[in-house]
Amino acid sequence: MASELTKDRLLQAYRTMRTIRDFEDRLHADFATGEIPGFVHLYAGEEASATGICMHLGKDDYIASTHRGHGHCIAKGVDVMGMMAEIWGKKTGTCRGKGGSMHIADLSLGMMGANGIVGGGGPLICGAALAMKLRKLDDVAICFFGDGASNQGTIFEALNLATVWNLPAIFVAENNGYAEATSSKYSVACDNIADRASAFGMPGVIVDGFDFFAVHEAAGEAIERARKGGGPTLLEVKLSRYYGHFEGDQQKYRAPNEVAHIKEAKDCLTTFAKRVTGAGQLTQAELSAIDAEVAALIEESVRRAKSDPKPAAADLMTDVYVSY
Amino acid sequence: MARKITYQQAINEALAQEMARDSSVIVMGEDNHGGEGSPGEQDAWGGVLGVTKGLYHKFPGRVIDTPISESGFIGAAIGAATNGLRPVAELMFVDFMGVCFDQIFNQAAKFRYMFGGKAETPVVIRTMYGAGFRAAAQHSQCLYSLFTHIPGLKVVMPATPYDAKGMLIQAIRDNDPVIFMEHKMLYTLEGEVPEESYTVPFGEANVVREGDDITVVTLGRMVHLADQAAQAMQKNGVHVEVIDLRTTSPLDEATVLESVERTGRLVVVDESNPRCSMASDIAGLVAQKAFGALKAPIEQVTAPHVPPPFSDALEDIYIPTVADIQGAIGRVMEFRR
Amino acid sequence: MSEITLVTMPKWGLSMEQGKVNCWLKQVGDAIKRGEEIVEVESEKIAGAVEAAADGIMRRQLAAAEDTLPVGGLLGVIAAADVPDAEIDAAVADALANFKPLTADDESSGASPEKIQVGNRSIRYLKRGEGGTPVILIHGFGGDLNNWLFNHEALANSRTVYAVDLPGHGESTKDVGSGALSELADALLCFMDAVGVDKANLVGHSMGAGVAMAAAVQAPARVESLTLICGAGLGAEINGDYIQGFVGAANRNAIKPQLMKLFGDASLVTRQLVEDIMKYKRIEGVDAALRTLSSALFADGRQQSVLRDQVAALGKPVLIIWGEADQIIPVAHARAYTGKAQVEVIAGKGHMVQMEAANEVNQLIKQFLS
Amino acid sequence: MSYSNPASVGIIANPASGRDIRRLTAKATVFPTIEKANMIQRVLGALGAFGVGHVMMMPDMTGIAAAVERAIVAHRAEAHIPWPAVEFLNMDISESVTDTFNAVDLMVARGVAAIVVLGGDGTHRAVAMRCGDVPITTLSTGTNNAFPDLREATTAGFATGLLASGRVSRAEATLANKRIVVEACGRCEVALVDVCVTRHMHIASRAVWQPEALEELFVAFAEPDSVGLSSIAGLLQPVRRDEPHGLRVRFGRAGGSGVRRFVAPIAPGLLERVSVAKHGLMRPGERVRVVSGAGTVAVDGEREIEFGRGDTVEVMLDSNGPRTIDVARTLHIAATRGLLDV
Repeated sequence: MASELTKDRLLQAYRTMRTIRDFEDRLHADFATGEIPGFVHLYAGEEASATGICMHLGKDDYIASTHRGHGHCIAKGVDVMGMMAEIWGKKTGTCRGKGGSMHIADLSLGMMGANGIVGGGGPLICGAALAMKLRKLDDVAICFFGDGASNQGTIFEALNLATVWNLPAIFVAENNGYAEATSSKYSVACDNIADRASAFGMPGVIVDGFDFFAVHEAAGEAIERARKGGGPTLLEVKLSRYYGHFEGDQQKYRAPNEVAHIKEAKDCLTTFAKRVTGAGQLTQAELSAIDAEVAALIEESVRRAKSDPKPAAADLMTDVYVSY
Repeated sequence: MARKITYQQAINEALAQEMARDSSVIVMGEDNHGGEGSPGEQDAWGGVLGVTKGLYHKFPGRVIDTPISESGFIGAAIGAATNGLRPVAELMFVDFMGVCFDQIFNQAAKFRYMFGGKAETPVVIRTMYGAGFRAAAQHSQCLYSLFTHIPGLKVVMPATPYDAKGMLIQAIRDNDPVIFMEHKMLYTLEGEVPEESYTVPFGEANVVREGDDITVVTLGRMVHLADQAAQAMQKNGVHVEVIDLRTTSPLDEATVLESVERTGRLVVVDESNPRCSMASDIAGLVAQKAFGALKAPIEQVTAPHVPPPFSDALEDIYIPTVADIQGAIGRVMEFRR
Repeated sequence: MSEITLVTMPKWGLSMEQGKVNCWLKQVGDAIKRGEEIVEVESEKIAGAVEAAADGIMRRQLAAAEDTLPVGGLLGVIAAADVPDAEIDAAVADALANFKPLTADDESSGASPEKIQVGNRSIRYLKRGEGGTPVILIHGFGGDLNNWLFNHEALANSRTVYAVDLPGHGESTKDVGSGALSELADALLCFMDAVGVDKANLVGHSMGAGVAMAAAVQAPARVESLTLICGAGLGAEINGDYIQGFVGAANRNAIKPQLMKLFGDASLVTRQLVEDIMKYKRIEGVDAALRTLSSALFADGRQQSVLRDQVAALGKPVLIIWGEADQIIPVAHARAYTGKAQVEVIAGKGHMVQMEAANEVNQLIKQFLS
Repeated sequence: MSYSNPASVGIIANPASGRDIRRLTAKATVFPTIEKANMIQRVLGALGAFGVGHVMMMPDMTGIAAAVERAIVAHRAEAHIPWPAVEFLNMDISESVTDTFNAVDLMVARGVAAIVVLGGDGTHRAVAMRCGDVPITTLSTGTNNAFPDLREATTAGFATGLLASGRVSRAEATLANKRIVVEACGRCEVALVDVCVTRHMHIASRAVWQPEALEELFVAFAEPDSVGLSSIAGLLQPVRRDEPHGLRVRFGRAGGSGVRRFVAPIAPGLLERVSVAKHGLMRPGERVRVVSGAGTVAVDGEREIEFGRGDTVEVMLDSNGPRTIDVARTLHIAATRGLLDV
């Protein structure tokens, strides 16, 4: 079986999902005060996807993310302190204050970057995967993209290349139902993004993105297959975002109780906790301990981000080229 | 003294030498070998004009043909460059940048800055440019100024076989994304090229001809036309300094400014369209930084602001000529306040 | 017609296809002695003077200053005073009518450099002429066989003359090993084995003179004579700034002031010469070779191998030629040789004296060898 | 011959079928939304040919209903044999199995003559739990099902039309089916094909494809030519759908004493070695208690119930499965009696 979920792994899964949730909830609150600059797109609600997938990955595996990238970063192991500082525009940030929320990256961890261009990551992931294949590594490269990006030509080109070159690449379509303010029911002609897989000669799978276990298992199979040289997979994860497209979006395009209903019925953290405690795998006390640790971590990250220095004027001119 | 080979052979040799030297160098593009998946011959083409011919058999598995899918494979080359390879991707005609520019200017060019200096993207995008092939509006443009506009890209356009080899080797070893522009009319140009490997540094213009009367700044194929014009002017006693920029990013401002400070006169020759061009850029640079030295208005010799036409009758007047350049030199020399 | 001598555009080096007349040094009507410089011409790479091939009067000048002529093109006519004008005009007409510019085929049929495997290295050399004990021309630090452009053909009219690219130079393999003179001398001796030369007259310039001396010390029986031009190995002093500047220069602007130190007349440093040096320096392995050589031979701005006493002890015939204005190795070294030697110092010329005063140097060497 | 105005027919097409992890772990087909909509159009054409005037259809949010709606407009424009009026049921959509339950409840309440089901074993199971004695026409969407027919929708619609129009009687056109009822942790589920106790701790992606996870298997019928878990039983001892009993299979460890090893197609294209310790008949009405550690119960190939150590799992076979239309027999009757003459 692809990857056994031992107690430690279950704790790790919960910690990751909780960290993402608290990170995003905190940004939501802080953004409202006007202190955080720029565009911020929050991942709250989708935690099971990033977590269930990235738990199969090591630092040499690559992921390409989206504008809604905080969850992928955290799940891939990017330092939370650095991320928070980056989003606050500080020199201590992951990208020294030059990237911001939409461009957090850490190539040393295989995190190719959140991406401000919808669908921008597909071709890049093909390249990372091509490098793995030519270098005879058993790493995999994962492209996270949304239902909006699923209609971009770059994604079609990348899906085609991945099969043509039989790449160790997984395309994870995180279908949260809305591309900005437009429903995927309108914009995705075939409704199920996974259906497009057959046209590109790869398996297409739909998985419940609220269910960590479902995502983890399906991703495990796809990743193992890719590592063995079995080729690419299109994994459609059906999920929902709790907050707007960006912070400040009032989400008037959604049904009045849509988000509340989803939170009530499907929330990935709640269902995960219920399942693992119900099955006797973890205790509520263990989960509560993680909750407390994560809360402290996020609090500390904000405290530091607020007090850390901004980049100096001279930093404007650096890091354009390796040498020029 | 050294052996003479063509511009095209020089590029092929640079690729072969770098691929032999460094196993992380790969070549990819549309029909870079040709015949992939077909019942016939492999390496059937070796590139649309045969520039990469022979590499396929020399370096098994490292010359990769791609679908006609520029966003996909140019992006893949960029992605591979972040993961240990040094891809040389071929964008067959620079005009095709329209279908993959995002991957070049929003991804490759930005990684290093956006990621706080932690990314290196050693990718080379080789691309063919320029008019003269009767290839019309979508296969004849120069477009280097569009790339030059983007911080994070290096943009180079060798004018000679010698520079083609040395600058391509430099481009492959360079750790930044490099747009390597090859003028299609230069492929058959012969010139002395050392057999050994060497690099020509970026940001160093080539003074093709020294002279103290007037400076002609040019690039790419126009270097040869400008030099012919200069040679002809010499008979009239006008000593023209011809500067081949070689790279537009980085730009060797010092050589241009030093020359104009000395000559006081400038003609810029650029095969591209005139608006927001290298011609206007160089003219602006000199007007700003060497204004005091100027004895006459700057002249620009460029294509007109129209797309490259098809008919030879039109294309021949679209492309700047030696006579155009001589005319401009003459006007600048004759200028009196 | 034997008393009519045509002066034509010379061919200095294989790549020269045309030359420009800089200025006439003799005017129509001037009496001229054989070997005298009569006109200064300039190729892309170098400027130099054309010497008279015969005694006589300058009867015609067919090219004016600033004119560019193909190689072989008629520059002027020298003839005795009593040759009628009509005969001279006929000769000119004949020459102009029958002139054919050199084609690529002619070039390839002429002497062209070859490469030979010597140990682990490929050594490039150019052989001209036939007969006698061969002469081997050995260039200096950072140079190559083209440094002998104005000498090679002149010296080869009656004997076999080789010009070589030392390891690390020209188109020879760039590996210089330890960089010691003895190692370069070894390579030279092995080259002689490879081309079947048992014994040779060695003509060395600068570092090449040091190599020649080291070869004589290592294998005295294989060296007939030594011609040392602005030679290394005769004393400790050397212009360390030049060496460092040459090695360190990464672009045209940095190398040019260094190259200007090589000539008495700095205007001889043409754009093309600078470009050629930069092309050489960009070749893979050259930088490492130059650094190895400079630290092995010229560490701290001092010559590390002074061989003059050892060479003096051999008692070989030695000719020492120096440019009086040499800024690289002090002209005082010319007189510092402790053995018996013919010493010639040429006024106004610099380190590249064999180029700047080619005719004079050629005459000295020819006389010395005969 | 004249017939009374035919009753309505229901159509349930499961939007989720044909996309689960078996696309990845096996060689199961992706079954596209558009093809489901195409199948429905073929059914509508056949029903229309028999004068069925009204069809109730379950709505969905993945585009099946939308595609059918578009097709209806296009068909009307072409206007040859009319299709039945299609009513999309007015109901909330939860994008879960609840939608199927609600739709079937509405169809049954409004007296449909039959329900055409497009889906896999799981869809048919869900319909069977609510359809009572309304007969169902089974259509497999995909390659990995044991219960529904893998057949062309046109002929299935044909047979359904013959039944709905009264040309062939319910007694002649339909068959009874067995089922297995499973109770565990206070939950009760119904299987049409098989119930499998597995060692998987979590429901996760539902499908079962790893032979080492199998503990015990109960099947209502066992066809050696089927695919899925029931094929294991079929290859041990075939049991027809019309036989009263089922089969029980206990898995063992490879190399254990008396353990049989053989290859079975447990998913499309997935031929795995299975190790069977023993097997025996399962009598109707007999309650069987499974003793096991923690794990999950898979019903018709999908993990549905997680149970812990000490929880009990009980299964029982009965003959209260749904009535299904026998397409081959119905059309055979129609042919031999000339029911298709116009």
